[in-house]
Amino acid sequence: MFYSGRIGSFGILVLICIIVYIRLRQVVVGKSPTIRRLPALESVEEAVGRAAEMGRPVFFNAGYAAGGLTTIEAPIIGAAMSLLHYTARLTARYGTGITIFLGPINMVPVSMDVIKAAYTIEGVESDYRETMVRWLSDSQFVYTSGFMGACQREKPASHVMMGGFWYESILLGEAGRNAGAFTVGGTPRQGQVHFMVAICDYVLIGDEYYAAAASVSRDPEEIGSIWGADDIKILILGLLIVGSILQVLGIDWITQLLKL
Amino acid sequence: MEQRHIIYLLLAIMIAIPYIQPIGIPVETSKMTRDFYNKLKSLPEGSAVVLMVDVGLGSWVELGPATVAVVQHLLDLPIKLLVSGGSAELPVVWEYTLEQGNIKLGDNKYGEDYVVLGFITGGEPAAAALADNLHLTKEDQYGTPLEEIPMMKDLRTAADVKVVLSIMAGTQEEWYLRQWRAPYGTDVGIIVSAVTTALAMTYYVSGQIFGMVNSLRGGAEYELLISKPGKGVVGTDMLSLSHLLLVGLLIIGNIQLLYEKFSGTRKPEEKTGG
Amino acid sequence: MAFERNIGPKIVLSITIILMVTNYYLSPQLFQDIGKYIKEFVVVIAAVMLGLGFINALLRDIPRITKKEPGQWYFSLLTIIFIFVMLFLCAGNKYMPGTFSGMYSFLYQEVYRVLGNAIGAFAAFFVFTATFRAMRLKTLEAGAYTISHILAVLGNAPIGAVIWPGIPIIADWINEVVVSAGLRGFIITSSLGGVILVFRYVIGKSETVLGSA
Amino acid sequence: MTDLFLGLVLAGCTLAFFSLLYRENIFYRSAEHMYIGIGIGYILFQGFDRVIAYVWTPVTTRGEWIWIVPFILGLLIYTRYIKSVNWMSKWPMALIIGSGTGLAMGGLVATMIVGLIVSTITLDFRNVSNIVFLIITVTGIAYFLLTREQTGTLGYVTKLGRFCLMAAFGGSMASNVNSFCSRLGGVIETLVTYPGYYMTALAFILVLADSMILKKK
Repeated sequence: MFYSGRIGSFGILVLICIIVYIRLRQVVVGKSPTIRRLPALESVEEAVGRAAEMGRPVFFNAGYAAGGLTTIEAPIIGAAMSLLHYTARLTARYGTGITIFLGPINMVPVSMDVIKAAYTIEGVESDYRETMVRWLSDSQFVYTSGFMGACQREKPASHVMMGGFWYESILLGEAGRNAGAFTVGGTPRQGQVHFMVAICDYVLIGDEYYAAAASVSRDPEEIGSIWGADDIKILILGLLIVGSILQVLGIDWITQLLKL
Repeated sequence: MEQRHIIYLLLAIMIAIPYIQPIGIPVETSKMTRDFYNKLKSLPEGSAVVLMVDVGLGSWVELGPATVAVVQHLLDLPIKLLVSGGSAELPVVWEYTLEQGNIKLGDNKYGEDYVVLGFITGGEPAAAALADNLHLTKEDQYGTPLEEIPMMKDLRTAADVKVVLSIMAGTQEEWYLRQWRAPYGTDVGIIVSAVTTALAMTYYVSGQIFGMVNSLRGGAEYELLISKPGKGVVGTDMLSLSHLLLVGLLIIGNIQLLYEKFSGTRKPEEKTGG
Repeated sequence: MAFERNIGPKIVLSITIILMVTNYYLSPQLFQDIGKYIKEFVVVIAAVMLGLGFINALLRDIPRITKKEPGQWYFSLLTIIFIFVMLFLCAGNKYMPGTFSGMYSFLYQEVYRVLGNAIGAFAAFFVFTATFRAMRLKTLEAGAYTISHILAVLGNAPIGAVIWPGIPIIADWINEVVVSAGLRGFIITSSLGGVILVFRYVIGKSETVLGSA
Repeated sequence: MTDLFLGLVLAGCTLAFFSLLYRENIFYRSAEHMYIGIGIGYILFQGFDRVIAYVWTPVTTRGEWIWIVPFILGLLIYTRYIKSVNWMSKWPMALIIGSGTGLAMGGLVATMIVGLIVSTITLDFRNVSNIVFLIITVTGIAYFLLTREQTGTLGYVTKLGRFCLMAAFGGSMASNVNSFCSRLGGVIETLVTYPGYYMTALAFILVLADSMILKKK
């Protein structure tokens, strides 16, 4: 029935789902965890406020993400869409307008719906423009060159970079900085986070990115998933420490269990 | 003339020097390149190797020398080579490899020793679909149906393939670990852009990947392994000069910081990463 | 009305995810075939969707041309022209090989390639200015960030071994231990975040990506 | 003749993009808009070509009618421009999002969580480096605990975790610098050798002239 070598990870997957589901239910009935402060998430409002003061646009990037929603980067884009929704609601409230630059084509319809929904919820659906979503091409470098030119021409006041960046993170980020943009970033991708730390004024690294997306998503009880994630991290820490000690003592039933 | 313009100019000059006048700083061969080379050399006769081109021409500059060296090595070995890939620019990259690298085909015949399948878009699902069915594209890059190609007769799924190689600049190695090595046991080797070497290193260190040719430097090493020096070797001089410049800039930047701290003329605090 | 607009798509999303997970974990041929068909269906849908981008590009550039937006309309015209030139040349290259193949190889294999290389090369310029600005020994963490970067950079180039034979050894140790271990903790937790987000989609919390206005 | 002409045109295109390093100008803007046009045109044709290869050929030659289903699902996405039925576009989008996220849910747990835990536990801890490896991994994970205040002992652990993460970022960034410089090297090679250096000289003259004119203003 099962592929050999994957039963262990299927067990872990089910365990993750159970723990998260319990925590979600707890939040629905009123108990809620205290989430550590995420300065980068709070600075998004500061970025949009700065754009309103200076009367210049807000640019948003979700990255090339290896081709978008059909790839394993889909969860990263799902979270990016929550953060786009949060940013779009702020720009609707402050009236600065927002422009998201896109590579992968399958992100175009989702981005349009997300921004339109944000503007509708804020009651200014008339301000929504289809051209707020700029698709440049599925090719990573064409998308990058279009953004770099737009940065120099339109001089954005703020640049929010949240998503699955690949080679282009340094290009998009530095192009924004050269145009004087206040840059807030975030990515769970280990290949690009070191650039975001160098470029951005505030950055969400790793799981902070998913936690930020959960805390601003449209279903308020999704905060419970951060709580569940912490429980699983403690479980993983236990597995690592106990597993290593047992391994040194020659007892390896933990690894056998995981490798089942 | 802002500070950044000065840095751009300095970098351009330091990189241009070796191309005008090569210096010849010595290059050692790293373990991961030798592992890659030895694995291919040790393949039994007639075993099938799939070369996946997962980068476009944009990466040719960095991965070209390594690609040319590996393809020349594969064609010299008595193996069956299948070329496919996730990049829409596969046909162009393949012609470029043969043309720019002036690859010697020797007695390799198309359709018997090597074949170029069409590219497959769609990321990991497509790589998985190709593993399940090597005849996924139904016809090769030049339009001839795969059924008529002699070497494709007994090559049905990834189980018939000994080694899959990926020329990559992202995290494609995980596609092949998950969709080729896990289910079918095909060994995975990669020609990788230095951008993603650190990530792929975890899989090489844990033994899931048998070898890695790491960008231009790896290309220079592989050229020396098959004793056919080319663009890779010149490139490593350029790496030395540009990296020396970067370290110099970082040191100057921090001396500037210490000078400001002690002479009390500190600029307003710049927010660093949160 | 809420079913077609909101609940239906969410159910399709949940079921697709569950089927893809079964395709990964369960070996019976049924689950493999379902997974195979989903994967190949998505490849076709992704191809059919490309026209949407065409409309998005036209919606952006055509008004700029018709309204003669100063300083921009002739550039937008340039884009539209090259879209059709490229479409025509690609069709010619595939279906009528030989006609205009010189123009196709010039535009795609030379100009498009060279422009891609140029954008790729920007990264070197930008990484130099970004690290020069960011890598200052202001805090303990910034110090770790800077020192390990300098050592690893020197280790990556042959010059490192020339300066001091110890550098490549330290650089390799940094790469194999510090980078691998640091990123391992990072990968495990961020992958966990991704899996939990997908679980929220399975139980229907996909309001943002599929929710109606 | 054509090699000289081709070399000059290609060097011109490269310098048109590099001119953005100086400032945004007409050369960059025209190269950019041409590049976007070529990019969109090429990708659109690839989409058309894929539809022919994956739908039209199998249906007409082998009668596999199944491929009509994804074709129609793909067309549904265009309904988002028709107000009354734009909800139809959500159904194929659900399938697309589901395929990627479903793939991630399977793959991530097996290789990126369990796989990495197992390969960390089974390290040979007689070697000191592997003990340091475990400590860095554990403190790195501890740093990402988000619902507990980082004070007391957890404070020290997360501080060490953050320190190691930043060291790891510094180290992994170095391999990127290596790759970027390699790419720039290949491009600059075309600008400092025949026939590219003619265009490079021309570009420098233009930049000097332009900066003098701007200084006068």
